Amino acid sequence: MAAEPTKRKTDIGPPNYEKFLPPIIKENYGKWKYHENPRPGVLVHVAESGARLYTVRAATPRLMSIETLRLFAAIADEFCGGYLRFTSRNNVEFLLADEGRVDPLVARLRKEGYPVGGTGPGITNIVHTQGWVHCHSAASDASGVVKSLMDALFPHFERMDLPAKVRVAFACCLNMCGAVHCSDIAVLAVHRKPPKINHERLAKTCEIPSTVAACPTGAIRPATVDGKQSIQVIEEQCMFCGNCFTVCPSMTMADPENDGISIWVGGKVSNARHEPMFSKLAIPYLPNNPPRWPEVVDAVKNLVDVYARNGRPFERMGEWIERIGWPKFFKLTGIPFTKYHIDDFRHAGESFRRSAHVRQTPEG
Amino acid sequence: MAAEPTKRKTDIGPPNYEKFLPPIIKENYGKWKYHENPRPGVLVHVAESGARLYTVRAATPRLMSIETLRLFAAIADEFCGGYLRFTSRNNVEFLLADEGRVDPLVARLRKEGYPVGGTGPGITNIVHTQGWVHCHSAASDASGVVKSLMDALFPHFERMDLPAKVRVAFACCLNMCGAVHCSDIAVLAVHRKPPKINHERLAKTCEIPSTVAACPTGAIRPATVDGKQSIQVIEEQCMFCGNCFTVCPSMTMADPENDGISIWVGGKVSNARHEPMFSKLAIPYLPNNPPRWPEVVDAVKNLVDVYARNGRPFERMGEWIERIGWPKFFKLTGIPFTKYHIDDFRHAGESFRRSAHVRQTPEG
Amino acid sequence: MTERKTPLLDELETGPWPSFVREIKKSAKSPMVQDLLGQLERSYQEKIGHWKHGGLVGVKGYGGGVIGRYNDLPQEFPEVSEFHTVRVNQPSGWFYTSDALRTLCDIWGRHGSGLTNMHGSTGDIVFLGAKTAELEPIFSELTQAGFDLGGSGSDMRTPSCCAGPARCEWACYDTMNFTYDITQAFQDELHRPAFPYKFKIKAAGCPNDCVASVARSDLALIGTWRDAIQIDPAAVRAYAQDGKLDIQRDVAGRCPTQCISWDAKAQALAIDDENCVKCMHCINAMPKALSPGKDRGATVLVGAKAPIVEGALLASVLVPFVKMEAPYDDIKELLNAMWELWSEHGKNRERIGEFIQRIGLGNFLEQIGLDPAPEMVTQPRTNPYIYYDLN
Amino acid sequence: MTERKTPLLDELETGPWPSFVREIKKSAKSPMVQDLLGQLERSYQEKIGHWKHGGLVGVKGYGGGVIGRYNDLPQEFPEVSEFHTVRVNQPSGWFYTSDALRTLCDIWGRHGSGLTNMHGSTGDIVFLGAKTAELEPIFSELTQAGFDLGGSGSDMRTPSCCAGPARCEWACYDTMNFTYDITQAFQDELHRPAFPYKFKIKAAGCPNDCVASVARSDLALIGTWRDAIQIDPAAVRAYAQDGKLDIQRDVAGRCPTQCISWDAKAQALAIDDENCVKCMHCINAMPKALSPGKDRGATVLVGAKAPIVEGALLASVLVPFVKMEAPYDDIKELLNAMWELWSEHGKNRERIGEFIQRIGLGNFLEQIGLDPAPEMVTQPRTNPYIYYDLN
Ligand code: SRM
Ligand code: SRM
Ligand code: SRM
Ligand code: SRM
Ligand code: SF4
Ligand code: SF4
Ligand code: SF4
Ligand code: SF4
Ligand code: SF4
Ligand code: SF4
Ligand code: SF4
Ligand code: SF4
Repeated sequence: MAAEPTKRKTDIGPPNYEKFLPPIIKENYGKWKYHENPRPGVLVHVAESGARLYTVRAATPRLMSIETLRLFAAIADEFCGGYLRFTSRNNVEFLLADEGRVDPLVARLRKEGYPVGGTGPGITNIVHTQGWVHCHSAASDASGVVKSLMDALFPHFERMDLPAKVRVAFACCLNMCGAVHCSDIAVLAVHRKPPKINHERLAKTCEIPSTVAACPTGAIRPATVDGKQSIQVIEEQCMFCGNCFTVCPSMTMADPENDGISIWVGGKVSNARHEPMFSKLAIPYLPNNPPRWPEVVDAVKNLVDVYARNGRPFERMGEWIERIGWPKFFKLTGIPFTKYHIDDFRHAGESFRRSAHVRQTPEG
Repeated sequence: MAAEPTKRKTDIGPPNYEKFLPPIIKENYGKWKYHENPRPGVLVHVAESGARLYTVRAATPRLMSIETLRLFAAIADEFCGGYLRFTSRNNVEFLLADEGRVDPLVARLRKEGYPVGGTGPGITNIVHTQGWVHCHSAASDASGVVKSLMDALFPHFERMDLPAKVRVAFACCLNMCGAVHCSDIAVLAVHRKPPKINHERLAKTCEIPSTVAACPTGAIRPATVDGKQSIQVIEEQCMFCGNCFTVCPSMTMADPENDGISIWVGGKVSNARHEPMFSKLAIPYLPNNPPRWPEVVDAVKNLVDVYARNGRPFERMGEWIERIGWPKFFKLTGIPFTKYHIDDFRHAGESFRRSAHVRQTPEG
Repeated sequence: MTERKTPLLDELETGPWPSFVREIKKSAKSPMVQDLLGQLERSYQEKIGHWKHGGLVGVKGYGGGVIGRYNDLPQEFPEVSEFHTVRVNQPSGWFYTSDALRTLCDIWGRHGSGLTNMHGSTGDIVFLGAKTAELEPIFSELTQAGFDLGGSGSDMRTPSCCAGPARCEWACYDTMNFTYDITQAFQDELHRPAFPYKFKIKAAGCPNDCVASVARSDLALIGTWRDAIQIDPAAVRAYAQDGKLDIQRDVAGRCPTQCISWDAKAQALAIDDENCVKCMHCINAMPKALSPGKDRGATVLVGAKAPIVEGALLASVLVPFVKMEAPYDDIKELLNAMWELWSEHGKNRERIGEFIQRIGLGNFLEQIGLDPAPEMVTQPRTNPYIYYDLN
Repeated sequence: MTERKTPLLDELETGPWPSFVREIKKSAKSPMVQDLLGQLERSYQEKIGHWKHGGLVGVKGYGGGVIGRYNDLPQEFPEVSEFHTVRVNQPSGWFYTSDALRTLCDIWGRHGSGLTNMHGSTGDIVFLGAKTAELEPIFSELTQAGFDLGGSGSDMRTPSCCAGPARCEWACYDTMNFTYDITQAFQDELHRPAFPYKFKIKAAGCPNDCVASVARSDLALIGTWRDAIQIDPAAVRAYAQDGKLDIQRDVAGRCPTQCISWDAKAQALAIDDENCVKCMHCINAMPKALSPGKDRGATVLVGAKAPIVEGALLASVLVPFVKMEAPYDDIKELLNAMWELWSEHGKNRERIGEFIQRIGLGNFLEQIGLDPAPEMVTQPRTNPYIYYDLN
């Protein structure tokens, strides 16, 4: 057991990053000239000084045991003086000054089950969330869907064989902790039934005004149910967002039969070429089918395959769809266009085609 | 006096247009091959049959005495068998089969004070409304502003000397009967003070619920004012649209000191190249200064001149501005950008720049 | 009767553009017009109008066609204390013969101010300034002469159209005939307001939209085609040789979908028609070489309007393509279905474009029996607030 | 303690992608993890989660940093009846030494499940599964080791940034230092929730935005430059000769403002920098030949968020360009001004992006003392509903 601290420390903030930077980075900090991506998962950053920094990027499941972190630490000690980092998409990166150690490191990581890749025009780690592993709000599991998807998409992690980066993200409810809303392919778990209200507990557990205010569509009204102060939900006005549940535990959304997964496409974050874009609805619903969600995996693979065949170099999925038009997208992917695809929230009208610019379908 | 009709006719609808078509049109109806625009105001439509229809387009003030209509009729009889038409922008067009009559007709029209022009990349008649001549809702006069503007813009009516068509429209209140909302240059008269309420008459003249409902921003509340059923206006919520006045005569908007004119740019209707666009705010307010509104005339001339110097062939004003960007537009025109230019109605957020795509201004 | 002094208005008689003041004075023998001049000069002095609302007026059996107008200075200007507008339904494409014009002038000269608008913004012939007592006589003489009133109030407004096949090589359907047919077919809807609000129809023969239908009509019919743009290679070469037009920069370069390729050496132009959005630009630029395809019809759009109440709207695609053949039954069925739904569920003064946004385009389509199509939107929804329907 | 049977989860141990199930099992000596496996298998069978809300938990004096978690099957899985998340503030850019990592593992091994997320979506080190009693010990050992908690609840959330100058040639400011500095400067705002809702800050060194700041942060700082893109003509020629890249089609042709001209003969590239919107594409495509200008700083954007409540928002431009120099006083003043206004007038659970839309960007700017600039919008307003202020 660690000795109890003499005085309780607070508000010290994170450690200063400088302590964690390898010498080659300290020396060339802010003085990088260009980079190369000689092979998937390996980056070389060349400094004005001529110094060359090698980065080896390996996959992680994000949910990791401390045993794995100790393993990474040991590998870092063995190959690169103990210096490593994680990426904004939860991969791990080892930082080497010595080119000769790159191949052995790549081999070692693969052997340990943490394959190297994820750079360039391909598919990297899936930003995701807690799911059934830890969150009360989840309409599906996160880790399981991600594992199933990455097993299927794995060739694109190890190869840079797509027109451009394809960013895939997963969120297990509309809170979108994975910030899936601007991804090339967003996998979003959804509820499809109004909240079940526990009128017994509601008054005790929930603040009624804030519960009413939580509803984006105003579907919640205060009500007295058999004597008790409670609320009622106008079911036709409910679009199952679950925001009421977030503020009021006595309104549960989860429903084994009807929860499932929706798929969204064509979002992006970078400013490269096209401005950042939201993802748009491609498939309104697929069933929850653990442990491997085959319907979801097939749907995502289909999207990636169609894009791979039709996209042009540098063209992100959303840019490709804008070029060919949405009617063609639905035709190529074989996805039916339904009333669910037409926006009907606040700014719906902004998405209507307000011109005669129509790609016409020749007769027959 | 006309003899009283024997039986009262109703629901007969408009006369059949066929009675009014000249023989050359009847013969080549729907069989036109191409057209030319040999000179401003003169069009030649060539039919598959080889027939050539000459159109001579002359300016009208739209507000016309029957004496003028009789004059047009006489001219039509003299030059083209009595066949003429009016355009969707209120010009008059004479339809000739005989090329030889074109020049004399042009000369005659000019002599009568109805100059020929308005075709091609230039400025044609200004779509406008009633103003003080006939409407209760007007924040300015229509005919006077239009006359003052067209006198100043006249060279562009007689010459085809602009990058593309410049459609100018005028409306005397936010009802926008001129449908100015999609014009290259929209001149829109505005009120800037909340309605003055006549509580005496209100209950008698207005239906209170529909008056409350008329307000786009919910600024109107029912209220009892010294005993009488009436309404009250939350002035901070009023943006002076005048819709309440439209449904309730006892809420008057007109205000000699504060009424005036706003100027909007970059709208278009055609699908050519860019999809149709709304006009955007350029100048929030200029004073009402009859009889010739010099401030308004100067502002519009400035817009046309800057566009004439900077636009490229086929580029409508809105397309030009999109190419150079709004910051440059405000710089070139010398118009200050104010908080009024930033939308704050329903879908305001849709107009925010949601990316880092910024044309930066180099230091100094 | 003394000539009115109008120093301010007189300043508007000069200048190259035809003067509305001169027009008014041309009719100044009418006492009504004398008072109009006086009241207008007063407005120019005071910077304020002098018209006001007043009781509804009209002709027997019609709810629309006349706009009641009264002034607030009846003592000073008694002759315009009643100064109503009569809207007369124009012929398709605003074509006239001199005789027809004179007939209208005769009627209006006998019964009104003699001032007109040719035409009103909706398209009607506008008789400006009639007294209440004259309305019935005007109406009966008009109908005798074969004319009828146009729309006003919450009715179907007077439809209008571009010259189309009468005077334009690009007309993809018969705008003139369609407009005449539809106006005749819906006379009751035109004369007897029974909708939540006004409903306007405009017919444009091609996507140039010379009647601004996309901005100004609740139902816009914009001519278009489904097959390939017709190219005359010889004429293309002629443009290239003549050299006034930079085909690469100004034609291919301005195609919104970049679906034109220009081979400068071969002086040949190729179009990827699958990606052509029928914008008309290349055809506009090279009218002798290019023209719309042969399989023609119209795109039907719905819901354009000015700002009041919820903000201005452009029309949006309702039917990507429809053949436009008389008697236009599909359009008439569509109109009846929309009107029925809107009349039942629309709020007072809610235009159909606002109504659709309130109930949702998806629901609207379902109600009127149209299938959703991706052509109706610029993109599918981005927000996850989906009303899944599990029943 | 009996090994749990997890047939469904076991199926997720196969396949090329590293398996979270194997990770969980690596820590399975912990009884908590045994029960976690059991409960998770149960969820896989039943297709439903078994976690629920519960009383707030945390460490003394802090309002944030811990997410309370309880299960609804305490009888079956007592060891995870309390299974809280501890958010530990990561170092800038997620850089570590092996020693630092081991220290974290030691602490977490002693007091929790031994399961982590490296990292959470906001950027924190996430310790997954602690009992209430362990929270204080974890905290004191972390602080002894030089680590502190991250944010949760209605506070400033843990800021994060891209590797920036540490590992990228395109960093236009020091994202690592800025993030460290701002996190230290606002410790109170981070640990003691006092805002209407959460407030996230993300720092990206250039417009590629490798931390998705434009989509995921209430305040996004995106590196950019004001002067000309730096061009190395020799390197440009090298790309042309090497021939793998079609410079006309894939570089110039994809420039969003078409401000690049490529002279294939001279193998020279020219940029009209006045119209460059700093999108990074050409630089991304030719990293050896092009680089951002020398006069560097950041564009400040505000208001990104996920859908709840009013719909998702991307961040929008608040300051078109700001120099980013320590101690970043202007950014700190801006933050204080925004927080003050938002804290006073924001509704409960109203993100600042929603707040700005509710009160109007123009008013917001006025309140925090910034001048309106056309760079903040894609276009000026189109609706005429202007709140003229004549007082
Ligand atoms: C390591 C990391 C930043 C970090 O501090 O962690 C990073 C590093 C680099 N990014 Fe990134 N990006 C990283 C996340 C992102 C993100 C954020 C995200 O995905 O959530 C984006 C925005 C994605 C989007 O637009 O949706 C991102 C958009 C880019 C782009 C723009 C790509 C495009 O065309 O849109 C570039 C430029 C390029 O790829 O040529 C870029 C380029 C780069 C470069 C080449 C920058 C450099 O010179 O070092 C780095 C290697 C690229 C590569 O992986 O192929 N990076 N990059 C992140 C690695 C994530 C991972 O493990 O795979
Ligand atoms: C006569 C008229 C239709 C009618 O039935 O009355 C008409 C007639 C023609 N229009 Fe139009 N347009 C007429 C109003 C319009 C309108 C409506 C409006 O302005 O309110 C528009 C939409 C304007 C807008 O986009 O805001 C319109 C947008 C066009 C365009 C597209 C221009 C563009 O590049 O955006 C063309 C194509 C062209 O000019 O090359 C066009 C082309 C033509 C052609 C060449 C068609 C033809 O082959 O006959 C006709 C002569 C053009 C000219 O005047 O230069 N017409 N044209 C209208 C004349 C109005 C006037 O008196 O000046
Ligand atoms: C006469 C005319 C203007 C003109 O000088 O040409 C006109 C005149 C009036 N319009 Fe209009 N509108 C006229 C075309 C339009 C147009 C343009 C169009 O139809 O293409 C519009 C915009 C398009 C649209 O419909 O949205 C238009 C949008 C309005 C509105 C706003 C409607 C809306 O939904 O935003 C009102 C207010 C209302 O309906 O209560 C309005 C109301 C009025 C009233 C009746 C004022 C009132 O509140 O009673 C005006 C009577 C003026 C008078 O004293 O004669 N007028 N009005 C046009 C009809 C002549 C004709 O029949 O040909
Ligand atoms: C742990 C984490 C997901 C993960 O697996 O990484 C997470 C987990 C939760 N988020 Fe989140 N959010 C996490 C990053 C995000 C992000 C992404 C980001 O920060 O870049 C977003 C979208 C961006 C944004 O902030 O808008 C996000 C948007 C939300 C929302 C919706 C907020 C909104 O305004 O739309 C909620 C609902 C709420 O705040 O009540 C939420 C609420 C929650 C709660 C606290 C659920 C709840 O109602 O109590 C989750 C606790 C799960 C658990 O049991 O541990 N979480 N949350 C992320 C924080 C880890 C970390 O600190 O690093
Ligand atoms: S997305 Fe929803 S379910 Fe998933 S972690 Fe976030 S709040 Fe929980
Ligand atoms: S789930 Fe969403 S829409 Fe339905 S009641 Fe709850 S908050 Fe309202
Ligand atoms: S725009 Fe307004 S003032 Fe002008 S005619 Fe129409 S309603 Fe009357
Ligand atoms: S003028 Fe417009 S905003 Fe003001 S009270 Fe009347 S309806 Fe409301
Ligand atoms: S809309 Fe088309 S068809 Fe009609 S006149 Fe204009 S160009 Fe010709
Ligand atoms: S009509 Fe328009 S979209 Fe079609 S090819 Fe011509 S320019 Fe391109
Ligand atoms: S955001 Fe820009 S500076 Fe930061 S890592 Fe990505 S490319 Fe480099
Ligand atoms: S950075 Fe983007 S906008 Fe600027 S020149 Fe390069 S490609 Fe064009």
